[in-house]
Amino acid sequence: MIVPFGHVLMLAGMLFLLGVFCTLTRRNLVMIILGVEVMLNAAAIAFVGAALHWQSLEGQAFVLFIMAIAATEVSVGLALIVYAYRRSGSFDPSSCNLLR
Amino acid sequence: MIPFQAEDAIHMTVILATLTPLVAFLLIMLGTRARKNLSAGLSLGAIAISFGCSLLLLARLWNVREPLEYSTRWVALNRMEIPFGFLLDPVSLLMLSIVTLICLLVQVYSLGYMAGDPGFSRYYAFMSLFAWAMTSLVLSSSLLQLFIFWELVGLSSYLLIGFWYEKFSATQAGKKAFVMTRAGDVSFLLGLILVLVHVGNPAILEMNSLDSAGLMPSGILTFAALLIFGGIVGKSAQFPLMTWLPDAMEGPTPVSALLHSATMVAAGVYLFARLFPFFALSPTAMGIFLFIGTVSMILASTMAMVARDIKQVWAYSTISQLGFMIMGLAAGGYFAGVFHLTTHAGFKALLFLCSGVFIHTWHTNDIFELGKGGARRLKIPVIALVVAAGALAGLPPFSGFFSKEAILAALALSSHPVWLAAGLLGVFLTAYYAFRVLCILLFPPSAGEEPSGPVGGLAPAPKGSRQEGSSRTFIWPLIILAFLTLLLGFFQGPLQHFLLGEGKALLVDHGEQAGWLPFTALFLSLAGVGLAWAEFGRCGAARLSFVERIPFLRELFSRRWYLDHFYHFFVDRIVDRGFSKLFAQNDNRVIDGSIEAVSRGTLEAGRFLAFLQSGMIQYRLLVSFAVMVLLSLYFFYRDSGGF
Amino acid sequence: MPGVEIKGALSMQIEIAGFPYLSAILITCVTGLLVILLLPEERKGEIKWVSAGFSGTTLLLCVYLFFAYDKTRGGLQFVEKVPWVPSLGIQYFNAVDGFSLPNLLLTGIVFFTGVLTMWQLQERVKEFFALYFLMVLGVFGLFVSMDLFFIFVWYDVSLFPMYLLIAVWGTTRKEYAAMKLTLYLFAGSALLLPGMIYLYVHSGLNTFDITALMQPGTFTTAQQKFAFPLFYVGFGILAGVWPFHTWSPVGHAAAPHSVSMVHAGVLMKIGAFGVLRVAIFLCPEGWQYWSGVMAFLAAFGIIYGALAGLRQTDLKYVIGYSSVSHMGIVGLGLSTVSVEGLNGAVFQMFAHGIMTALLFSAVGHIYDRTHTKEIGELGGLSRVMPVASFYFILAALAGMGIPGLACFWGELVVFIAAFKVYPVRTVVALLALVVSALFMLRVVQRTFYGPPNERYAQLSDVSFSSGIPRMILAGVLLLFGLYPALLFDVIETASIPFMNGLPR
Amino acid sequence: MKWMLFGPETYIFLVAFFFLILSMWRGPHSEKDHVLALALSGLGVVISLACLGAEGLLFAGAYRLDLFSQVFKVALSFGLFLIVCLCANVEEIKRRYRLEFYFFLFVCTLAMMLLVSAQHLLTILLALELSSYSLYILVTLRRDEDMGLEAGIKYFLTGIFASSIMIFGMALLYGATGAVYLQDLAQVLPEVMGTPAAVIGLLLTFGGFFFKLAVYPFHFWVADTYQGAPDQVTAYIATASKVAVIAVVIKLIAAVDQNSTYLIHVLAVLSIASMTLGNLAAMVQKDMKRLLAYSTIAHSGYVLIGILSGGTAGYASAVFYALALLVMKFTVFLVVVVLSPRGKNLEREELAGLHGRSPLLALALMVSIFSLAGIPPTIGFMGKFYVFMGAMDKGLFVLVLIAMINVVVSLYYYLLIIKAAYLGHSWETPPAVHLPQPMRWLTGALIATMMVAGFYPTPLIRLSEAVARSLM
Repeated sequence: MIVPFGHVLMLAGMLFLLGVFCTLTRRNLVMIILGVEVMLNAAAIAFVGAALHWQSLEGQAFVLFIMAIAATEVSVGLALIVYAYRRSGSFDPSSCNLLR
Repeated sequence: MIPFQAEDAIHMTVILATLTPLVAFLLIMLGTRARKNLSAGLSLGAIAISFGCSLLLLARLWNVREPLEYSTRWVALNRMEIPFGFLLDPVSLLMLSIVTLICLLVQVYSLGYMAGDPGFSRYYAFMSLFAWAMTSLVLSSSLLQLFIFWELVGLSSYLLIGFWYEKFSATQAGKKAFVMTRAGDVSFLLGLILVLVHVGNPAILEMNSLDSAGLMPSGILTFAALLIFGGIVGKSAQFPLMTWLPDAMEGPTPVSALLHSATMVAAGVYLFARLFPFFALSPTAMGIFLFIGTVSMILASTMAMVARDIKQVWAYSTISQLGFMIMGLAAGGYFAGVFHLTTHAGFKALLFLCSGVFIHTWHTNDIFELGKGGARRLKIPVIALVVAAGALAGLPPFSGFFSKEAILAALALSSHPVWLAAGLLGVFLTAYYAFRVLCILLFPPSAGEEPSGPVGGLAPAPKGSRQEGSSRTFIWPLIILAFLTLLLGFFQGPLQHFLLGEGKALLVDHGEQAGWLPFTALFLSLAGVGLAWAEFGRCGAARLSFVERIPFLRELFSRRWYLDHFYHFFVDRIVDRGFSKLFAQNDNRVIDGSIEAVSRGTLEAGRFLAFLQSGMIQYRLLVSFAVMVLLSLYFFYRDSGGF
Repeated sequence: MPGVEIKGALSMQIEIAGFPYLSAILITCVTGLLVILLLPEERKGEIKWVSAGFSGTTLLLCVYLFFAYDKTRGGLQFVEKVPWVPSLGIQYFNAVDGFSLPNLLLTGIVFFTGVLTMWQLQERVKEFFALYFLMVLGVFGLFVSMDLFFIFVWYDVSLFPMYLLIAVWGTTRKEYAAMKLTLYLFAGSALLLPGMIYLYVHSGLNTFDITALMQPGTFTTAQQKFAFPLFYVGFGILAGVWPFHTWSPVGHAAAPHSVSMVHAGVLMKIGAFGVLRVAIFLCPEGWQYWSGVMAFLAAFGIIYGALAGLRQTDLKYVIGYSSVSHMGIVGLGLSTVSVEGLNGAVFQMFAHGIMTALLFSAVGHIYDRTHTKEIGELGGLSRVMPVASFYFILAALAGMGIPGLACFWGELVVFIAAFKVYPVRTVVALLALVVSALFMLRVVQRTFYGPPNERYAQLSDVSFSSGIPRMILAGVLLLFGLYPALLFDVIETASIPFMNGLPR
Repeated sequence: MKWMLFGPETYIFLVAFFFLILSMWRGPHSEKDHVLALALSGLGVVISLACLGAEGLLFAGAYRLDLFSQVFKVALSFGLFLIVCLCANVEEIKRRYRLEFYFFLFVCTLAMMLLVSAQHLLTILLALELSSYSLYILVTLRRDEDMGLEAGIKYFLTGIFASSIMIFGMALLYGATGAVYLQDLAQVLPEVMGTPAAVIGLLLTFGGFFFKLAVYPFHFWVADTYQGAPDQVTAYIATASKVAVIAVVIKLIAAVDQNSTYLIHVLAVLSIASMTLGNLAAMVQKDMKRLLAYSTIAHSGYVLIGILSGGTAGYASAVFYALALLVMKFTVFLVVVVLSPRGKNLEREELAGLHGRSPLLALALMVSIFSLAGIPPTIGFMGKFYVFMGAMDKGLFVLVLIAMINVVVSLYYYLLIIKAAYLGHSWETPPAVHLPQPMRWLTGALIATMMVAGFYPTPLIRLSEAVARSLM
């Protein structure tokens, strides 16, 4: 393996933190979902690296399923958000304040 | 100890003597409250049987020297056994006879006095309860048993003082009497426990057998004696627990005659006599008793000098005479004390019963008004009153003279002449206030001569009530008691023989009596009588006592030396508004307050947390993430040796 | 690890000697409860008769047990042992000894008289008696159980119906009082449960059987010193130990009469009994270690309760504070570490239970008629209802410790025992006798004496039938006051062997 | 033959599929659908019971059948059945979605069943996601769209955030150990327990489950979702879904727990935080479902105590607690569902006068509430007791003490509910509640179960122990 596993993890970790940052700071429902997508991708990178590290295919399988999950997430999430946008006319997460 | 044997005739007699009043009490309470005559009959019958039995016992055991003790196990605890039994010895037999006799006479007297009262049956029930408790107290064989009946006597006293429960002052007086004697009783109980802890079984004979000195260190013994004496102080209304007795006069007059002069209050002195050898083990304690007796006697006499209420005068006089007895006993005059107890029971009951006749007739307690009302027209009561007052003042040939002489003789032998001087002063004061009352009653001022009497004299009593006043149930007890008062003094010799036996002189050798003493005492008595006559009796007298001319003393005496003020202050300010308020508020503010604070705080915390929960989505995600990060950091922290 | 295998050679088999009387008591309660639940709400009369019948049956069983107990043999009798949850070492283990027997009798008496006291109830009768039975079921269970787990279960069973009983049928500030009382008492159980499991785990015996756990050497001294306060405070809250007593006046004042009767009469005994059965039995060394503190709290509680009661204006508050004071006497007895102390304490539990039940029963009658408990509004009741007044005064006299009534003996024996060990604390406690006399008499004077109040002039006195519960209680009070040996002999069968078995 | 082992899952899958087809085939028919769902879910219980004894490994060891999984499958199908019992009249879901509602309910149950048997990280992940997504949609189905939507969005966002954290954690775990099967993990982990990657991976992996379990700090969705979701869905989340998650957390921790004090500390902290927060916040709630949501958080904390105690006893206690929760939570929700005013949430004060309107429901509420509060002799008490025993065995005295204090705090709001039901007098007395006869029997049976199992828990404890042993 050319790239050491540690470096892959580092990359994944940074990407993960970026995703978290996006999720936590952007006041937009779509961007939150995007941030989560980035986090998922970070996990996928880590899986790929680990799969290489351990020389097993299970990590790769994980990546495939993560992609599927991400797709589901976007479809369900966007459906919800679009629905919400139609009702409230905003993507602002702070408009979700009915329940307390 | 002799175990119970059913065939023992004496024993059966004792049981009969004590238990019949209880049976009467229970029967009246349970069944015959509605039927007054039956109730009174039951009660009278019971006490008559009791009296008969006690006479029988007295006769049977007149010459028996060894005390008889019967007892049975009542409660047995691991290391403590509480026996129940009777102790028959001269003192208890004598006391038993006095108690039953006066009980009987007073109950007969009450037939007339209480007639028509709605609580007639209840009255006789309580009287029976008292008779039972008192006789059992007298015959108790152990100190614990004595304490139990001591309390019951207090209870019946409470019930009888507050007999007219709709009258505020009566209930107040009952409460006061109970609580003040209770204070003494707690001290008694403590002393009892102290004895119990050290000696084990507080049988009276064992306590008296002088072995206790070996079992208890002398300091503890003195302490125990003092604590037990506390009970005596409470019950016999000695200084400083004396003020309940005058208030107790709120009860019906026969009750005052029976409980609060002749018998119940004398129980304190009786206890002293009962445990005389035990107390005598501690000279220090005896010295203190002497002091307290003296103080009580003087204080009460001074109070009696200014009182206007006839029953109050006799109440103070009771305190003073009880103090006198205690002086005698504490000075070592065992016989003198008991003898005075006996004579005092007779003449004091007589005084009260006579006063009762006046009160019943004129419905007032004020001596001036009674005098104006014409008290002297009631011949027999007046004669009896004179006899009794003479006895009280210590004039021969009445019984009081002999017993007082005995006590003074004992005092003369005590360590310091000051006690004798105090005793003599007491004699003077007693004679003065006794005859002050007599003079006021017998020689009312003629019209227009009244300087300080109450405004608006009393209308002369209607004929009917006067008729009632001299009815037979009133008269016979008076006559019997008057004769007793006349004669009892001459039985000093036999009594002394009975009580002390031969060669069993207790501490005081009566042979060395100073010759001048009787004459001095008699002179002082006569001086007191003379002074009273001069101030209240003779024609044109000012009807103002020498004490009343000094405002300070008058105030001091008539306010009972401010003792009540002190108690009032104590109860009201320190107990009620002090500790009680403090504790009640502590409950409300501190304990409940802190609990309230905790619960309120919890609730507020919940509100705050719930508020935090409703934040925007991203804040929540941030918290989730941050906590996970912190938990991960904890791993590194821990790993680096933090834990 | 608990639950894996059974350690030790403890017998885990059914062991029932003769007819299971103790279970019979419990089953009677349960049956009564079910029957009441099945009766329709409208048939109030039947519900009351059913309650009286079942509670009367339990009373008879208790009386039978009291006299059938073999005093010469002593120890645990009427043993019923059935494995319940074997893997956790829980047994259904019922037995009585000299400590529980008086309490059992007390519960029977108060239970029955309590039902009779509530005869006038019209509102939600069915629910009331159902909850009442449930509460008493817990009390009975606790007194007969010898299994730590079941003791806890019964403890809570007896407590939680209290909430509704007070909150629904109560009077003064009832909802506040109910909540306060329930939380207070369950806070106690929050200490009990950890303590209980702590002992279970550290015994290594895998059993909750008290007889097994109390064997000397089961717990180290340090463990006992640690566990004792948990139980003492946990149960002590229910026993009204100062300073955890403030639920008691509030709760008693708010509760309906018969609940007050059971509560002050029996439930507070549960607390004291729990201290005895659990804390003292299982942690005797902890007991000896902490006894000084116990004595202090008890003595202070005695005088404190009496003094604080002096200022109360509500009849039931007064009784509540007097209960605090009297339960302090029980605590003082327990703190002496002596046979006499235990004797006196258990006797006082019994006596106080009867006395306070009588007080509440009498107050209940008065409240039913006058609809007030404020002392200031009452007065002169003696004229209107002499019999009701008589019972109250009798109970008040018992509370003051008048000889001839049962409380005297408890107090006397406790004070004697305590004086030997803690003279100063006992003297302080003894002063309370004066204060309690003062405040009891004050209440009697203001409520019953004085000129009769016209407002109450036409009120009826206790009729014979409604006087029955009070008659029973007064009779018991007198019986044990005149012949205390009846009770002391039973208690001694437990206290002497127990103290002899203690390591000194 | 092996397919028989897969019986319950296959059956539930077929039923779900059937409902999918049905939803396309014809429009909804409320009553018929309900009876159908009731019958089918009832049959599901029977089939799960029939497969109780199944044991074996499926799909190359990714799927394991043992007593543990089968008992939980029974519990799940039973939970499903109970929930379907409540669906006689799902007012809060539009008529046209009713069939989809059943479809998602069955799919979710299927996912849960897969979850309790899954042995491979990937299987676990997939099962978890499947159940989550079904729930996201179920929550949003509410007729009151604002509420349902908001609940759905909040649930969804928290969920995907937690699951992405979990996936990243799995990646780290996989990176550190190279193992994806739980049994392999159990073998490899002790060696690498000291490395940050493994530990943090583990922690993050648990994050996803904590989200499902509603443990602090992933509890934020609970209150809003419970409040916003249709009552039946809330009941489902609170009962069946919780049971499955508890099972999987037990399984995971049993696999990886090598007596690591770090893990115990973390779990203890989370447990204390959950109970305290849940109980404190519940005290001030007015909405019944929101109140129950906070109480759920607290209960998750109690369950964690059992799980972190470890050992057969600890896991057995957690299993017991899960089963107890199923019954008692369901009973409360039964009352809530029956009493909920049309289209609105039930307020605590609206319980007023319940004892008069329906004594049976009031009794059910009281017993279940006391059970939740942990007062003997109810099943809830036994659960707490059992859990505490395990913790004390580990020497966690302080934890037990804190938990008990929490119990007292929780008593406050539980008593308020009872007070409302038994004391409150509403101004206009609502009519008596009409309860169909079968529901009466169900309610009675639930009450009896809670009481009897609380007083004589031995069979249930035996079962829990057997379940826990099969796990080890």
